[in-house]
Amino acid sequence: MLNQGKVVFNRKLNNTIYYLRIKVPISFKAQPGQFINIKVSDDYVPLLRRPFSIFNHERGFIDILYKVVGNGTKKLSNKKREDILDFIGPVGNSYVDFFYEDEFKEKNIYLVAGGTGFASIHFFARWLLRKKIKFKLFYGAKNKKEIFQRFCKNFDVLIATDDGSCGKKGLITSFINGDKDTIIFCCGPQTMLKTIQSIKAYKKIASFESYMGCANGVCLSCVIKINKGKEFDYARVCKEGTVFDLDDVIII
Amino acid sequence: MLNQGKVVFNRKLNNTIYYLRIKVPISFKAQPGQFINIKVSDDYVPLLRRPFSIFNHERGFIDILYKVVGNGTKKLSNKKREDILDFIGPVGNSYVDFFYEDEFKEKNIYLVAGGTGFASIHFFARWLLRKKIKFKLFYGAKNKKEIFQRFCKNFDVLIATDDGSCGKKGLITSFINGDKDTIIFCCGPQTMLKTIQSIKAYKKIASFESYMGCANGVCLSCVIKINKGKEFDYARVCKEGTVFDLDDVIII
Amino acid sequence: MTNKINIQVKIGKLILKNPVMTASGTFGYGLEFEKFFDLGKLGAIITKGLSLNPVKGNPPQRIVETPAGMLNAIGLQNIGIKNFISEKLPLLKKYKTPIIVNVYGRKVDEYIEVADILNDTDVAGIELNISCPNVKRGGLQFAADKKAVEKIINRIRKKYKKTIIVKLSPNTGNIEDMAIHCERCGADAVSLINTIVGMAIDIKTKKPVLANVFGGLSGPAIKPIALAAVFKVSKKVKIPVIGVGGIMNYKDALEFMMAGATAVQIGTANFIDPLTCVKVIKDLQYYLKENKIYDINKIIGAIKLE
Amino acid sequence: MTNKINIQVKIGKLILKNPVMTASGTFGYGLEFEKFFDLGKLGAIITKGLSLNPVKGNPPQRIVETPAGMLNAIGLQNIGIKNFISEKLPLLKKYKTPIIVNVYGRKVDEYIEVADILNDTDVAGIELNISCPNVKRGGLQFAADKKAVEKIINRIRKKYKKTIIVKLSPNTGNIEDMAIHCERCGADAVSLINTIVGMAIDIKTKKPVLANVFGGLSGPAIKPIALAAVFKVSKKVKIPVIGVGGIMNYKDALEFMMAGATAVQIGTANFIDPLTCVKVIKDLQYYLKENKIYDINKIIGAIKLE
Ligand SMILES: Cc1cc2nc3c(=O)[nH]c(=O)nc-3n(C[C@H](O)[C@H](O)[C@H](O)COP(=O)(O)OP(=O)(O)OC[C@H]3O[C@@H](n4cnc5c(N)ncnc54)[C@H](O)[C@@H]3O)c2cc1C
Ligand SMILES: Cc1cc2nc3c(=O)[nH]c(=O)nc-3n(C[C@H](O)[C@H](O)[C@H](O)COP(=O)(O)OP(=O)(O)OC[C@H]3O[C@@H](n4cnc5c(N)ncnc54)[C@H](O)[C@@H]3O)c2cc1C
Ligand SMILES: Cc1cc2nc3c(=O)[nH]c(=O)nc-3n(C[C@H](O)[C@H](O)[C@H](O)COP(=O)(O)O)c2cc1C
Ligand SMILES: Cc1cc2nc3c(=O)[nH]c(=O)nc-3n(C[C@H](O)[C@H](O)[C@H](O)COP(=O)(O)O)c2cc1C
Ligand code: FES
Ligand code: FES
Repeated sequence: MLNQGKVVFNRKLNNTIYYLRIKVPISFKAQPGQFINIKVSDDYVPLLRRPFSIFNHERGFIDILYKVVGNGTKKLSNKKREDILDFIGPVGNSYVDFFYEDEFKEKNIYLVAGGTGFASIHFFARWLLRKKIKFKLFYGAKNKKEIFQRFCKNFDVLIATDDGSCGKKGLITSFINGDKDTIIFCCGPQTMLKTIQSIKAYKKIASFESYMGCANGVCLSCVIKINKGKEFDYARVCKEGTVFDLDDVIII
Repeated sequence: MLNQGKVVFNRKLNNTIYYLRIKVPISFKAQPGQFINIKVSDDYVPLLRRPFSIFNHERGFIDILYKVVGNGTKKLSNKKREDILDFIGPVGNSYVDFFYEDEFKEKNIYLVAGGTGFASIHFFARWLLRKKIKFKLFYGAKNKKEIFQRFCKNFDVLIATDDGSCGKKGLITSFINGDKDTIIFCCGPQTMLKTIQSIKAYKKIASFESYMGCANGVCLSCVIKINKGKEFDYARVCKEGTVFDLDDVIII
Repeated sequence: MTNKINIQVKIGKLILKNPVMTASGTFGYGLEFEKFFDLGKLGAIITKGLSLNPVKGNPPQRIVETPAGMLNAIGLQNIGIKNFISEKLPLLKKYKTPIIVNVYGRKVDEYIEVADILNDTDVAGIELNISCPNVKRGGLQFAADKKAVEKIINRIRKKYKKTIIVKLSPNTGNIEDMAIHCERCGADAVSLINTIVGMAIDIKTKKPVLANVFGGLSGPAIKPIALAAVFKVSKKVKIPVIGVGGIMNYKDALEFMMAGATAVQIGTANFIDPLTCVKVIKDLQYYLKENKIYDINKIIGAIKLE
Repeated sequence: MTNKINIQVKIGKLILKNPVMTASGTFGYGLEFEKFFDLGKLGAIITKGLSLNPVKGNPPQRIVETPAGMLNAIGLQNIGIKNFISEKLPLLKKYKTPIIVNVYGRKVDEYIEVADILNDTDVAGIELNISCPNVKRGGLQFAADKKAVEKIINRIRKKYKKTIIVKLSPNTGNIEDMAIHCERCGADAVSLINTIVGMAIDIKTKKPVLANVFGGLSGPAIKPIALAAVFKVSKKVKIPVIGVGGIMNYKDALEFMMAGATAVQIGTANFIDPLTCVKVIKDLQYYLKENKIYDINKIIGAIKLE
């Protein structure tokens, strides 16, 4: 769980998005939807670790795809080849926990990724590919720069951008037509997930993000609201999630 | 006063001591004994700037010689060629303010440097050399590793180390014989300066260090005690100093 | 060599094998850390604050990072004392580490009821949280209410045989006075400090970052404040003081012990490095050995003035 | 465009050309910053704390850095009010910036005497420091003593025609109560917060790092605490609140103004970047322009709850 790995590369893909590979022991195992919690600094600023979905994982390495949005991600972007990264993980459950091969056989499997939500969906897409399970990927972002087609080569993908600079123009969710045989796996901004809640489908499975203190289930900071009849419960994104049945979640 | 300069090099001289050169505008002027106050981090840790004596200065560059003792100096040691350093300076008065060429003509001029106190003494030694004024340099440190003979080539120097691994064995002060014609300029640990207070001399001039908040005369943190008959006054090392008449200072 | 070094300390009747405890709310109910290290190594485990009935807590956003610190407004979400006893306590028993239950009540009676329930268990002690800054409704700031505190401690003391620790905050009133008051009322120890009331605003939305508006500041940022409080209180009371606030490593722990703390609690640091507690224990032993101090009790209050 | 944006604010009778002041003790007597920028750009200059007679202050070590903050125990070293008036004030006059004198007294009478002396000068106001944590001898914690505060404000108010600001601290008592009290007694504004009592120990020597043992914590570390105090006090008083504590840039300043501050003071940041004040003024203007807010007064208390 407590791990250290050497940076293999930390490539800048566009203005703000980086692609980082970490060498890990061969014994390291992770599932799509899981994340790692990285110590980005040896100082007290930033103080807390930063969580990132696993973008890709094969024997001996894990990749993450991240956007520089603040000080923590800026610090991460300064890491160089051979630097040692201290991280906790893999953390959380997996899309795979919600995947029932027999039950899903005759259904249309849709993967929906918004922005950096592409990271965990990408890992899951590779998992499906390896299992030779057919799926369609819906991939949306602000503009062409934030779409990483190079990672979609082997996928049946539909792309949409807010400004139409790549693929269709508009919100990716507006290009999804669901029905009772559709199964959606999604990850992206809360607004996207909220929209998907109203798309018709057999099942909708979503990976959530939230502000995290420990990523270890103890601080109770990362909670989201889960439907419980007239009541609601708080569930920890880092422990009960990050992957939930989307219909169970109350998105505010 | 507020300056920026590019790092030309930041060489590791031994386990803990670095030699840093900063490119500065040709208009930049500084005197031996002055220091600069460097912003070592863009973060809030470390929060305050860190002061360093000017070790050498010629048209277009300044050098410092520093020891890594804590987080701030560690941060500084990570600076690379081409990095931009933000610093305030030159700050403080100078040995030169206490140097009266005519008055000192027939006297023996001794320069005494202890540890990293060598930095400002070195700059002053070069100044004297350029003025063709004769002097003798007493240079003490813990051991051979902390003595930088390469910078003493043109000086008449006596070296002493605590363990005798370079030069004489013992405290450098024990090799100084003062008399009424001796003028001492010194910089080093307070214990060294205190010992020098009891050496006989015509004049003793010392540069002091203290814990600094602003290096701009406003926070009043860097004060040392100055004799004032039966009373004493506090003087700011960053403003009235760093160079004082050693006999005026009350070292505790 | 290490064997000859004593790192046991005493908090009331309670003997701790070392002075390092986990701070309430930062270590869950302990079990989440089983995967990181042997919980038997800890001086004591202090649970998340427990109330009589389960509490849902505040809506998110519940935490935000600040310079060298963090604000939290969890709102004391917890599973309730009975669930703790039935679900968690049995799993904790196998470790030879005293379990101390941090208790939070909305009313005086709730503290007493929870203490009554704990009387029949083998938890080693209770820590009364009278200083949580994060509860809005019914969130009495007991920390400033001497009469309420007296009632709580007196009535619990009557029945409760084990160690009673009262957790204090620097938010309201005079923390020294309150500590003296707790000692008089029969507390076995005081722990300080709880988090300090703070706040952050998102300038883009103009909204408070935390749904609860206010949160409690913890982490290295508050260490100097906590240390001053521990030093001051230690001089005023005879019962042990437990130091907490911004401890990240053994050096911080030493500062607190030199200032007068008999034991320390480690909070926020558990989020950043889950091994902090065990590292501090190991490093304290190493420090003692290096400095030829054969009993950690010699460090307590060892600060030299003048 | 910029011309159309109003950044004037009012503190009592005093009109400030912008809401950015220098915090006492971090800007000397102003003149040291002449080499960095035109002092005429500042909303106001608040001097180092001045007392009736010169004060030597505490022995060194007087400061120490802490995580994202610093402790200081200068002990109010100052040249005395008379020397200030004869030596410094004349040199400050040429700037069109109001000079506010921060006043510290060991006794109630000292505050009044200093105020009397200032009555005959053209300083724009006085800021009464009743909350300095760094004075040992005679260091009355006026901040907790409502009667003393009443005396000071009442007696000064009688004679003194210009703006009276009272500087409060979160160290003792309830800062909201004290702010309400100051308002009632006739203060034109309150400024908060002063530094928070803290301490550091050198574990090698076992001695307190500061010769004075305690110091006042300032810098980014305390920002969340200061912000919460400003927000709470702003809701309780009608007089302007001046926000201070850990402001490093215009974003921090905006948080304080949204929380309810009419103006801000910048302290520790002056040590790190002497241009902080002018940068904040410029950036605030830029922010207003970008967001099409044509009057900075619209930001004051603009926090959105719920
Ligand atoms: C389970 C999980 C998986 C994630 N996976 C990825 C990923 O694969 N790629 C990626 O680029 N990002 C991912 N994120 C988001 C990433 O963790 C944040 O962007 C990062 O922590 C911001 O750190 P910072 O210091 O740069 O920003 P800060 O300065 O801390 O904050 C800057 C902005 O980011 C927001 N922010 C801070 N923390 C989070 C957070 N945990 N979630 C969302 N927004 C946040 C803040 O509210 C603020 O507006 C993930 C988050 C979670 C919880
Ligand atoms: C005018 C002046 C000139 C200086 N010139 C040089 C120089 O040429 N070369 C050099 O190596 N060092 C010099 N120093 C000392 C240097 O500034 C400190 O070593 C440095 O600030 C320590 O920063 P840090 O963050 O690494 O250590 P910190 O973690 O801040 O402290 C580590 C240790 O260093 C001590 N320390 C911190 N600040 C100072 C200080 N200002 N003076 C002395 N000790 C301090 C602390 O008390 C502590 O024990 C000078 C100091 C002054 C005041
Ligand atoms: C997320 C979080 C939750 C907390 N919950 C509790 C609690 O339930 N009861 C309590 O007494 N203190 C609680 N605290 C306070 C801590 O126990 C501790 O007093 C404080 O965080 C200061 O220590 P630190 O700086 O080491 O974190 C909590 C702190 C944090 C950060
Ligand atoms: C070195 C130093 C000296 C100070 N001296 C005074 C003073 O004389 N009078 C006063 O009212 N406040 C004094 N203060 C407090 C500041 O004015 C301010 O309230 C506090 O530092 C918080 O603001 P900051 O975090 O921006 O520094 C001093 C602060 C520092 C750091
Ligand atoms: S991040 Fe701490 S419980 Fe999820
Ligand atoms: S360092 Fe601030 S006055 Fe010298």
